[in-house]
Amino acid sequence: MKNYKTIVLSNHEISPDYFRMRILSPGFAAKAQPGQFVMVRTELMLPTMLRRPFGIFRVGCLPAECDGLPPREYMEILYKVVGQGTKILSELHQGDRVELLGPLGSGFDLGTPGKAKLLVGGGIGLVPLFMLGEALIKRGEKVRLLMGGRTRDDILAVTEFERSGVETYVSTDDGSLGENGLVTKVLERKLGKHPDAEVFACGPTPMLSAVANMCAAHNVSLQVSLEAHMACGVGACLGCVVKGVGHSDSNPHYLCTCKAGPVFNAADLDWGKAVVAGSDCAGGGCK
Amino acid sequence: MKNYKTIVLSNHEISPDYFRMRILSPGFAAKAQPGQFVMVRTELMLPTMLRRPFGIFRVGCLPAECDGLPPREYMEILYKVVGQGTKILSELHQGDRVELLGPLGSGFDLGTPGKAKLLVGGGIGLVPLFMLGEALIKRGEKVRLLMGGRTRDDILAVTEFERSGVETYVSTDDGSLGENGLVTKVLERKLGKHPDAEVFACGPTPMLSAVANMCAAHNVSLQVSLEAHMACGVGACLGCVVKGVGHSDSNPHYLCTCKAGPVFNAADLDWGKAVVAGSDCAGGGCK
Amino acid sequence: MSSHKEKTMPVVRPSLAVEVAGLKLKNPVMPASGTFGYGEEYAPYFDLNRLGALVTKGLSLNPKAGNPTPRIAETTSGMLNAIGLQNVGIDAFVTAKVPVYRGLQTPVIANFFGNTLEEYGEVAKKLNDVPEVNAVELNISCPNVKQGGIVFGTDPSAAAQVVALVRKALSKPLIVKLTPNVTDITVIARAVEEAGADAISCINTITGMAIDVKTRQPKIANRTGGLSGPAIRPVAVRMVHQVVQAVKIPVIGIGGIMCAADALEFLIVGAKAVQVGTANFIDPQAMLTIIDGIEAFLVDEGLTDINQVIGSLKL
Amino acid sequence: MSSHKEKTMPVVRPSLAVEVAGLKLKNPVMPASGTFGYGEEYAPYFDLNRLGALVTKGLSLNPKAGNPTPRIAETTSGMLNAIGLQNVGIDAFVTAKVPVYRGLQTPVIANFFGNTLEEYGEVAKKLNDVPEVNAVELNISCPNVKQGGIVFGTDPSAAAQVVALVRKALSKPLIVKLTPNVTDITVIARAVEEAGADAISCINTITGMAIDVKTRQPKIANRTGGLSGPAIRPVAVRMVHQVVQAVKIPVIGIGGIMCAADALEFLIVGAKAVQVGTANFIDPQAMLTIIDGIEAFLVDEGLTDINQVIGSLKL
Ligand SMILES: Cc1cc2nc3c(=O)[nH]c(=O)nc-3n(C[C@H](O)[C@H](O)[C@H](O)COP(=O)(O)OP(=O)(O)OC[C@H]3O[C@@H](n4cnc5c(N)ncnc54)[C@H](O)[C@@H]3O)c2cc1C
Ligand SMILES: Cc1cc2nc3c(=O)[nH]c(=O)nc-3n(C[C@H](O)[C@H](O)[C@H](O)COP(=O)(O)OP(=O)(O)OC[C@H]3O[C@@H](n4cnc5c(N)ncnc54)[C@H](O)[C@@H]3O)c2cc1C
Ligand SMILES: Cc1cc2nc3c(=O)[nH]c(=O)nc-3n(C[C@H](O)[C@H](O)[C@H](O)COP(=O)(O)O)c2cc1C
Ligand SMILES: Cc1cc2nc3c(=O)[nH]c(=O)nc-3n(C[C@H](O)[C@H](O)[C@H](O)COP(=O)(O)O)c2cc1C
Ligand code: FES
Ligand code: FES
Repeated sequence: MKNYKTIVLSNHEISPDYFRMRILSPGFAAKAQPGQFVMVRTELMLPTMLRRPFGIFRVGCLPAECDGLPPREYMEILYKVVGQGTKILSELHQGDRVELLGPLGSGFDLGTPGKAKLLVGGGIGLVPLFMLGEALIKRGEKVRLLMGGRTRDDILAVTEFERSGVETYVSTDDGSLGENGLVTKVLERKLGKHPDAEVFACGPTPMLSAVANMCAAHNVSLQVSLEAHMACGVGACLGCVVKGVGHSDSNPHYLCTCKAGPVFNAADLDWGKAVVAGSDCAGGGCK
Repeated sequence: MKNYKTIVLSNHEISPDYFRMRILSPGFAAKAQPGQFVMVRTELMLPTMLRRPFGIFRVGCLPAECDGLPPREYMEILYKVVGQGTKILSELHQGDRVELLGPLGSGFDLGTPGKAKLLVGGGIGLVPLFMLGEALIKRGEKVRLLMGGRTRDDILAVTEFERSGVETYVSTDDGSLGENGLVTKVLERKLGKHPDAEVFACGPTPMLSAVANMCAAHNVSLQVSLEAHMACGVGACLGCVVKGVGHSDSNPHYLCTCKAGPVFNAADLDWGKAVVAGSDCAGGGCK
Repeated sequence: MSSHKEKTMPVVRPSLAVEVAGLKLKNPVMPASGTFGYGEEYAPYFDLNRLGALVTKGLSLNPKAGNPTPRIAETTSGMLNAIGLQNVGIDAFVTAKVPVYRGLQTPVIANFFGNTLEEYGEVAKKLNDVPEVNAVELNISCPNVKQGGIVFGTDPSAAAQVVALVRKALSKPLIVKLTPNVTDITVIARAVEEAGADAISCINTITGMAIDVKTRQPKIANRTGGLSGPAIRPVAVRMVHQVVQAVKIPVIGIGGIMCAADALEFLIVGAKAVQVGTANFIDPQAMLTIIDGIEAFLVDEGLTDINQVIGSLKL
Repeated sequence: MSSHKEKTMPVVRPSLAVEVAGLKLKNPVMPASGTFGYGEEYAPYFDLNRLGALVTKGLSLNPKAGNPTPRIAETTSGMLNAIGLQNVGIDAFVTAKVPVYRGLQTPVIANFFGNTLEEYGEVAKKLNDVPEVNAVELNISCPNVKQGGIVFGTDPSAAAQVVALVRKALSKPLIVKLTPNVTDITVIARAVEEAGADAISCINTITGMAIDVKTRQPKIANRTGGLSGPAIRPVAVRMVHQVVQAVKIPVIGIGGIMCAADALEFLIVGAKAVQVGTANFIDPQAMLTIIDGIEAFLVDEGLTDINQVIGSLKL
């Protein structure tokens, strides 16, 4: 982990309100584990001053032959514009200066070799699954991505998963792309076929709860990647805690999403209460 | 006066730390009087949220034949980077969005036709004098610009004044361009030659005080353009006042720089005390 | 999708009208005293009739010179001011400014203060006789003037005393404006309510200071000044929330409102109206944008009346 | 010009060393409690020995769970937090965290609080026995905990009582941290000075609130939280200035420091040292940049010692 004072290599809208930003980051790739995240801010000090957390989508290297410049290592984030901070990020251009803190947190455990791997992504939740898929494929695993979204615009980067060797199953709530229905419907079916599967999920809280219930019912292991409001990203502010299993008001057990997570074993979390409180905070704010 | 939500047409460094910004402003030229000013901010809300006041340097129109686009009316500011606000302005590019409030304030009175016109500019203080020179030349007057600066880098746009028909006399404190010495030395000489002259001055406070003393001694009329810290620019906040003649603590007489000024008859001001208090505020601040 | 939404939008526009202390306002947005001059300064930028009300610069018995300069300094997302309540005085106000209000279709609220208890009373009496002034806002909270509001606004009994005195001198709605520079604002709020205030407005500026590190001098001549702007909004929302819980009279929320969402925060915690201050300097049309934004919010949320938002806080 | 200047720069680097309540600090910059964990969290980003001192997260007698989530929300140039003083408790601190401090070349200041007077005393006694802890910072000011500091920090006699008690239990330097949520901070400052404080640090966060306009709920579960960050700096500078005038013991300035110039504002009004809080979140190396920036300022100004800047305010 390191604080990169670096620049944007590219920043494009890939679907309405979804952007993909490539950031110059020498030495980053070697350290980044699937499921880890970064904290990003613009160099310019803004009234929205806190860094924003984003999953690491992928890492790579722009080869010299592309444009004659020396090879450049980069990392990429995929993000949805939901509030002021992401709005401002979406307006950055190639060459604009950003600061990147990371890689942070603890990522996915690759699980038991040979067991079927089911990755479940809801909308922008697919982000941390790409590098996970790559790592599992590299280990020779059979990897399936069940990708859900409200509508076709929320289905991102599926061909990229396929190119890396992941089998993908798309579903949308409105049937505008792939199967009609919730991603959990697809998961239920797959769990039927692969009773020994290991599941890795990231997406909105209601989806994660449903997936957790389903995996518990099927008695399969589940790792989830969570979101929480963060200030520091390094375990110092204690702003990002989630309730661990056994948590109660009298005997509290909190875990830092930024350090113990963002990836948790579902079994370690207290799913009784909403794990992630009040995550709908995209509302309001000056334009 | 109007609030333009508009864009930057160009923004270049013309001398170390001095920038020239051209802003799209349809209909502005027809209303702008020599000596008036504008309040500028970036569209993005920044922690430096107040608008910054700048003199109107010149107005014009980019003709269609330049690039095939329709003709575009613009106004220009010339500014020195002294603090955070001007730093951020200096980093804007063509097409970046800015807001421009103006033209504001009351400008120069063109004086009595036929009397010799001496414009005295100190550094960035030359800004409001360009349109004044143009207007006087148009009326058939003989106009001389005495332009002073600390060093050659502080002498700006002199050839532009000459092209408009103004006779220019440059002096620098270190002799690196033009005459060696203060601009007031040149003024003293000119006042000797033109005892009926009318003087128009803009520059740092010590220069203005010296010019005011000199003009009083020679009994020639003087108009000065002042600076003050401003919040609103329209006479609403009362932040920008200067002491009028006859001001005393018991019988105060304050004038708004943004409304009664920025151009004042020197005779209306209280030169006993510093007219403009504490104008050295470029210090400090995060980078 | 959104164009489809627009087509099915109700033709009836939502109602923004609110009532504060007997004043009927067409919408809950008005300028904060001292940031909008006497109104005329902003008349070139929009039709003042669009405002819920107009609030004047603070008035005193005699003309007041205010503080030496510099009077303002910018801070991070805020500004300090120590204008020192410069104003033309109540008599010049009546002869020079009030005539402008005659054609106005929006209520005028005169903000005022005094250096002594008696002065407060005298200004109140004079304002009571001006028909163009529909209500008064009593400033017991300005931190800039040494002999001024500070004593009254930070002490519950002094606050009650001045409010009671003014109350007697007035037959118009009386809004009392509170200072945030206190340990417990609810104590002061209850004191002024009991003393006869018809409404409370809060907050005034928070006392602050900024230093020019090169010259080692305070950035404003008065040394300290009042902090305003978006920096103080969370403090203002908290205090308005507290005061709404503490009193029965209506509360007008003030502090750092820059956009419609900011205004809505105050309305949601229970303010019946809001005042916009520093934002006017940054965008002379800020209040129009806020009014339009509140209306758009109601439409988006499928609401028909702003009163459905006021006090809708879910705890 | 500037390159010429550099050539004639003195080879001797200016001294940044200060002394606060008997602690010798190599420079006046330290983290603010609760924003730097126990120190180890930021160790990967720089050598902690560069700091003037290290200040721990607030400690209590028993482990403390803190508040429900969300605990933080961003506001304009500031943030609200209601962590609720979650901490491992004094015993776990001693066994798990203190060993890390053994090799450290910089003094460790343990911040602590209690829910009752007795608890304050007990924690103080325990801290007195930990040799790795060079001084303590007594938090009587946290606005987040209902039974916590708020009572002590806003009432002069309660503040004096807890300080006197802790003073008795301790033979180490005692820094008392004040809350800004009071009408007159100098009253509290004098009370804690008389009760035996060796130094004062201020300010803690200002109580604030933010509302999610869509859900109509407070943005943090605890409803209100403490406002920190550059938004509050002018209030902090003002209060530090006031406290410096009011007491003879040294003052540590806290509140919204983001860069060297901000830190210098506090030093110029008379703070002997500063604490940096929220800035650590925005830039984990903020304190290094500030230390280097203060040194650069001294060089630029031709000064040789930071003590030439402390209290250099010109009025
Ligand atoms: C570990 C982690 C990984 C994430 N990965 C991605 C990703 O790959 N792509 C993506 O689009 N989004 C991701 N998010 C969510 C993303 O951080 C938020 O959408 C973003 O911070 C919103 O910022 P804003 O200023 O646009 O919204 P605003 O609502 O204006 O933000 C206000 C404050 O709330 C915080 N906040 C708001 N929503 C969230 C949220 N859902 N999670 C955490 N903090 C939030 C912001 O960080 C900010 O401090 C991730 C969050 C976490 C914790
Ligand atoms: C009527 C008028 C016309 C001006 N014309 C020009 C011009 O043509 N070119 C030019 O370069 N400058 C001009 N100035 C000065 C210019 O406004 C300041 O240099 C600029 O505001 C500094 O902003 P900053 O953020 O970089 O500096 P900072 O010092 O960081 O600014 C902090 C605050 O102080 C105010 N401030 C700082 N210096 C001044 C100053 N000298 N005058 C007024 N306010 C100040 C800023 O507006 C801001 O509110 C003019 C000022 C006035 C009042
Ligand atoms: C320049 C300026 C002048 C002010 N003058 C007055 C005044 O005369 N009377 C008063 O009651 N409040 C005065 N205030 C306080 C504002 O009315 C308002 O309470 C405060 O600025 C907070 O709101 P804001 O953050 O929206 O600016 C003034 C504020 C500013 C910035
Ligand atoms: C997340 C967070 C946690 C904090 N925890 C504590 C604490 O445990 N004890 C304490 O005395 N102050 C605590 N504070 C207050 C800070 O130490 C500091 O006084 C305040 O944040 C103002 O400084 P800043 O503006 O530089 O952040 C905390 C502040 C924040 C933001
Ligand atoms: S974000 Fe600060 S502890 Fe996790
Ligand atoms: S700048 Fe507001 S009155 Fe002049």
